[in-house]
Amino acid sequence: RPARAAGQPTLVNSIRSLSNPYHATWNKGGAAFAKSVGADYVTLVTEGNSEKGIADIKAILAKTGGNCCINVDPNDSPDARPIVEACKAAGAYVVTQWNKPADLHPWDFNPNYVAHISFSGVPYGKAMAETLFKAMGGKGGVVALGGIESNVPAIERKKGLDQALAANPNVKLLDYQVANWDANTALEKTNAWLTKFGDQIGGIWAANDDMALAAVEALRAGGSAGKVPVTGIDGIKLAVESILKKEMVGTVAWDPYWQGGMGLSIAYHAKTGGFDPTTQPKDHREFYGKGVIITADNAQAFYDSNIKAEPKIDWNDIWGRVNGQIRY
Amino acid sequence: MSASADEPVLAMAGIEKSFPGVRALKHVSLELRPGEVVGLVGENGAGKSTLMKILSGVYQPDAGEIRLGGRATRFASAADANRQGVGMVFQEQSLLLNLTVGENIYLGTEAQFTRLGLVDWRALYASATRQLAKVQVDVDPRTRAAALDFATRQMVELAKALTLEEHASGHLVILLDEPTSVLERPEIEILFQRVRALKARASFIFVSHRLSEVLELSDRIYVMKDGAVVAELQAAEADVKTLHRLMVGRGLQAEYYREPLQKPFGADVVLELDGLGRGDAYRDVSFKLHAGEILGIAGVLGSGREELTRTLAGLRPHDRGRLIVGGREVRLSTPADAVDVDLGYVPRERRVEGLVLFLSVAANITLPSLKQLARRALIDLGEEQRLAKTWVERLKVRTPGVDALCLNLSGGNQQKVVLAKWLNAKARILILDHPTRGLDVGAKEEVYELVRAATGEGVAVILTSDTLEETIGLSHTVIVMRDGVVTYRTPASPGAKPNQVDLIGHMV
Amino acid sequence: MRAPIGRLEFDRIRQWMPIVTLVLLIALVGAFQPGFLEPETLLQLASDTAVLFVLATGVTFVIMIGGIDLSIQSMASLASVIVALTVSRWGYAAFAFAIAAGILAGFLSGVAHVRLKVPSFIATLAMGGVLFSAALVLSRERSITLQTSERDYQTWITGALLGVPNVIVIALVVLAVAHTIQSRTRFGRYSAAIGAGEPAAYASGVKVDRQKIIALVLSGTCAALAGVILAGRLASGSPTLASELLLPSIAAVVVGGTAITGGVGSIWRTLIGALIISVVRIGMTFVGVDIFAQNIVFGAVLIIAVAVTIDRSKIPIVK
Amino acid sequence: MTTQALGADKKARSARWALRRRFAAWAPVAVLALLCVIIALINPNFLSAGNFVRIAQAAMIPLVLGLGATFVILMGSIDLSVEGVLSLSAVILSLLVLNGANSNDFGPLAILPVLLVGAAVGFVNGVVHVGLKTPSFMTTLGTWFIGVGVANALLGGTAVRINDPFIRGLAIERFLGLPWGVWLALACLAVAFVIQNNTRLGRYVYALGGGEELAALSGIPVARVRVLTFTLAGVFYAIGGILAAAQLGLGNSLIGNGRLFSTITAVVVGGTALSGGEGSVLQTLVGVLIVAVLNNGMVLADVPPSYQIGVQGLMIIAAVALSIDRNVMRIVK
Ligand SMILES: Nc1ncnc2c1ncn2[C@@H]1O[C@H](COP(=O)(O)OP(=O)(O)OP(=O)(O)O)[C@@H](O)[C@H]1O
Ligand SMILES: Nc1ncnc2c1ncn2[C@@H]1O[C@H](COP(=O)(O)OP(=O)(O)OP(=O)(O)O)[C@@H](O)[C@H]1O
Ligand SMILES: [Mg+2]
Ligand SMILES: [Mg+2]
Repeated sequence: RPARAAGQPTLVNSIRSLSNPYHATWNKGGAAFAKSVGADYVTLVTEGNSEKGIADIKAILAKTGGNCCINVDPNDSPDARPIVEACKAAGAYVVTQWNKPADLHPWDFNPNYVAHISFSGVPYGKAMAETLFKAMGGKGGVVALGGIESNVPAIERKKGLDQALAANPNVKLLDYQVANWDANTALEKTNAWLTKFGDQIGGIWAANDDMALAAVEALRAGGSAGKVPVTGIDGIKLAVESILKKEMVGTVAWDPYWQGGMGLSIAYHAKTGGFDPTTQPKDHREFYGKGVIITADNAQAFYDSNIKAEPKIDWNDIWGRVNGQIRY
Repeated sequence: MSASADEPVLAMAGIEKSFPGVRALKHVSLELRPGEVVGLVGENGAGKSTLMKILSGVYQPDAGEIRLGGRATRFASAADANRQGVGMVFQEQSLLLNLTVGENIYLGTEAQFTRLGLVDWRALYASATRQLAKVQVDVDPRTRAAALDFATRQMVELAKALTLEEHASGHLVILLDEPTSVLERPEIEILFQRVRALKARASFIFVSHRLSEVLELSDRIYVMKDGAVVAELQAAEADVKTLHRLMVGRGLQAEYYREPLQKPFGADVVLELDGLGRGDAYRDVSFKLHAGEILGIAGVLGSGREELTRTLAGLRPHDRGRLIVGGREVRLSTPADAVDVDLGYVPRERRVEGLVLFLSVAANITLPSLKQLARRALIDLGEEQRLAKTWVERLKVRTPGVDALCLNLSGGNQQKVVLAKWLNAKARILILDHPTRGLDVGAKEEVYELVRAATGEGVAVILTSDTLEETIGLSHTVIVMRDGVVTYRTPASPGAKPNQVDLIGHMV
Repeated sequence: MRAPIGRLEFDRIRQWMPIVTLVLLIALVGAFQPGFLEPETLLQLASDTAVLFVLATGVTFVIMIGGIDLSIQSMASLASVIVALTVSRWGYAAFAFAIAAGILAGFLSGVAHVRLKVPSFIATLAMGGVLFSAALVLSRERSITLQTSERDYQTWITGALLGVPNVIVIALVVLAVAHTIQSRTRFGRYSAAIGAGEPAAYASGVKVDRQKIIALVLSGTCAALAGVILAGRLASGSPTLASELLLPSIAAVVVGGTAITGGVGSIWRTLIGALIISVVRIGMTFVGVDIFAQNIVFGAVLIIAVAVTIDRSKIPIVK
Repeated sequence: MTTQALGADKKARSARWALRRRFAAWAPVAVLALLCVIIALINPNFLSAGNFVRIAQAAMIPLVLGLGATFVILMGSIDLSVEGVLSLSAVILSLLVLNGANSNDFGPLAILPVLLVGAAVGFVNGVVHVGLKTPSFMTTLGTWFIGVGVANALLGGTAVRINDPFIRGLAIERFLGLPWGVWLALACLAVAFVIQNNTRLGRYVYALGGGEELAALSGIPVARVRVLTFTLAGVFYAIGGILAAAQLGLGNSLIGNGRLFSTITAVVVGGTALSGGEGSVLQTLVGVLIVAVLNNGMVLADVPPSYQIGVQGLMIIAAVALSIDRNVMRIVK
């Protein structure tokens, strides 16, 4: 198929990899939206390699002659700039999520850089911490598993945790370890903790679900799964199931399905004249999305509506989940 | 296979073998009768090893027929040849140094000791001990091969070949490719005894550059030249001179060691050892070496002469006494230090320490003296080629070209490249560690000539050699070592050469 | 026994296999997507290969000598951090600092390798860890984006020279210099000798230890340069900026036909190797290979490519 | 006369060698002990029984992977397909046993096909490497990508929870205080040890590592040995995959992440030479323990996260530097 100058734009999702549940769901959302408008859909993966991610996007731009809408979760915040610049140069429309430099703004690249969506880690990191402390009865020691140190979300979520700790003097942070978002590492760290702190550990806070689930397994091997509360973030299937099994007490669902589809939808509508980005208020160009806090109370409901069934999302309700402008 | 006296055990007809750029064997035919020892002689590169390797299944012939016990056959692999009763002792050391002696002896034939897939090591080592006893080598088969000296390794290889006796039935063919080149006389005796003793069960092909040995052991002798068999004669009717003429194409010079060319050496001392010692290897060794002098060191294994040469090469620094090169006291803790003071080392282990086999001839020749070729930090490749070519010409190295890998040169030609390397580096002192090992008589003469020429220009030489004869013939001065100390020292100028017997007296 | 025509001819043909492979691959992708063959696409591809190539060049020196350098990716990241931290205050000197760090790191792992006799695999793996920690601490675990003013210092990387992106020019300079070092200097010759037969090289008076250190220093330098380029292209520095670049770099070297066991290889082979890797990767995006199939195709093509490119006549035994 | 002289001399030499080698073999153990002492001094909890169990748990997977890798490395080759095979087998296992994604429930039977898959990948490694004469480095790098790719395609990126009691039991149920997984790993060690010391394959692996041409001259079926060894390694990786799946209770194509370098590191730290011919599976056990203890101690000793990787690196250098015998390892690459 030759690169088409006009006609339906190609819809592109650029994500870290398809081997983690979070981005796999993201990809499903993207495919669903593309289907709803009958456009070609392409997935690009960075495999954690910034150079590759950017090169792939440039390749797509070249291939489609710029006639495409790109929804990208940059591998690392620096990547956003060259990506946006490339899209601007090629006349493609781009939406970024999660990572971007603070001084890179959509309105500086009108109209191509349509919007940046993020989820403030702070309030949700805090919310999870509080859920955890509640489950612990407001006192005791906690250990925390962090994500890759230079990642913005990792930093923000940790910040949220710290705030919650400040607010709950009876809860003590025994130790904070970096497990790179990775289950194997998390398992090792948790094991070491069980040695070091034994039953001082009243709860485990993890910056994402993969690490949280690993922590649960470490506990299980020690026979204390379900006794020590654990929280994660991301809202992947297994985490929600664990909440139902009372082995985890909370997680936050960003709804990657929505992220994957809506990011494209925003770019798509901007390109096809659905709305004019240049006239949009700043809180439509750089905004926080809504995350769903999942605890034992709403876990079942969320499971049935979002995981068992294909989520129903109105792709035209573009600003439905705007949750305030991003503050740096 | 039952073999009547006249019917050959092994017959090869019209064997052809070519390697990229080389026709190594040209229509070679050869016969081996029951209980016979056939000598095979020829210049370096004549094709002896190639022929042996074809017989032992390592190479496949391009053309020709091999008949074993009258039946046409082919050796698909070394293992296959082994099964059919053909065993070989390879020219280059072929023990695996990271395995034990016993493991080496039965490598590839452990099947006989394997029950339910598990190797019965006790049994294996037991019979390994028996094999070693055969060649009268007194080492524990559980020793790692790396711990053995060359001669012992060679004997182990022989023991390995002799295992055929045990597991192959019928009449055997055993190929010996220069098995004696690293052996001292006493060990050679043992080897020859074994061979004679085995004649009832096996026939041998014996390759060597020591013509006297060939005459001594063989019944019949084939002479090869440039990949073809040029003569076949009864050992009884042959002598060194005839063999030599057939091999080289010209007569053997009366003055083998070029003694007339031996000039009296200069007065100035280039190297002085003063009470030198290292560990329990050797102690208070003292001597002076003068410009143009050839100093031969005689001594049996363990006499310390090997370690001493390694010290002078910078591989085993001394820990006692003084070592003075060109007036400066030095400690050679790496070969680089030795090269810096113009010492050149021609090692025994040619293929390991002598040459980078996977580098071109030219690159090897210029390796130690690359500095001279560097113009503004860049190597002058044109000059390098020119140099390499002149050396290849001068030393008559048989090679497809100076860009060919040393890997593919025959043993003798490789040695010439090593010599070229140091002559090109303008070494003032040459440490010749068994320099003519594996060289054919022709090549040997050329080497002697080169050494003489070098000494004529004031290069001093320290020589340890395979044969006393050579040591005596070549040296101005001979010192004898035993158990780490110098036991005897004698001048060896032309006419006044010492005789072997009294040297041996001081060796053992 | 002269007249080596046969062999030399054959060698001459084999020499060209890597390039042939590369051209075939490009043609293949072009056949599916003519757009791929347009000059700007190819220029783009070339500039996206620059960093990979520079990294791979460094490793080539180490692999030639029979070792390996696993610290390059951390070194590159650290370099980017150093640039990002210092460029505002020191301007162009920042790049010098980064390169200096590369040289130092290479030297240290070199010394650890030869003096402590620790395998280069371990020495550089460990050095990689140290460098990564350093990057984390220096950057306070954040990725540092360059301000507009600071970005002006990067134009020598981001700019273009008569339509050719500067990164390509830089890469070509690296190619020229590295190739000269490798094929014309004593170090180059010594490293080949050590890689092909260390004992003989050693016994011929080659200062083995020194060559090994030089090789690692060169590798560190290239890694640092790669980091500098990355910092320019991504207008920032981050302790994870170069992550996932290690294996592709080594793969580039091997796909080019350099023996992982050392002794045989060259820089231009590495260049071809790096290009082959980029072409396959980008090519798959262009052709639109299903995302789930991409890893599989990539793996298969790598194997086939190396099967064609390595020159077995010079490689002892393929291990 | 002379022969006796020789004999004596040789006896002395070989005695020296034996000593030296024995030392070389034990040095890593000494290092390990030293490491334990240091950590115990910093944090006595290290010595708690519970912690030994956890170290055992942490070590079981690296050990099994290391065993496979050891054989390949002894042979002088390298195998990068660890993560590929591990992920693939974990994923396949998770899909065959009682799981959260489909209705399969083959229980323990599922292990067989998984092992076969591991063997198959290893076999392909060997055959391609030998057949196409491609360096093992590249061949296995390729199969690594392919393995992960297939695992990915099978699951479409999702993670599958494993509910099979038998599999989960490997990580949870205990016998004599240790999880069954640890016993399985030890069983693998025993098997590997026997293969290494008491079978022809084991000897041939060393022979190839010591010098391939020479091995061929002795009539060793080089190609077959290579293929067999890679196949064997594949099986060990598959077992590693089963244990990983059991430990995390799920199958996912990321499950192999980071396993390759930790595996090779453990092997090399144990003192097995990447150039081949020198080393053993027991040394790998020591290497694995050194690394596991290091990771464990890192946390117990309150090393700040950002410094951990660096400190670990330095410790590993120290460990190897202390345990390498410079005289045996003249040439170090
Ligand atoms: N593997 C090989 N590849 C290419 N050429 C080879 C190879 N092996 C031997 N040759 C060439 O074949 C010829 C015969 O070599 P061969 O080793 O048989 O000679 P030789 O009689 O054994 O010499 P020497 O007495 O020095 O051992 C030589 O010219 C050598 O260069
Ligand atoms: N016998 C040998 N064969 C091959 N290479 C060797 C040998 N001995 C040493 N080398 C190489 O040379 C390098 C230096 O050798 P060696 O360790 O003997 O010198 P050094 O200890 O570095 O210097 P010094 O002995 O003066 O302190 C080593 O890295 C090793 O690779
Ligand atoms: Mg020969
Ligand atoms: Mg030393």
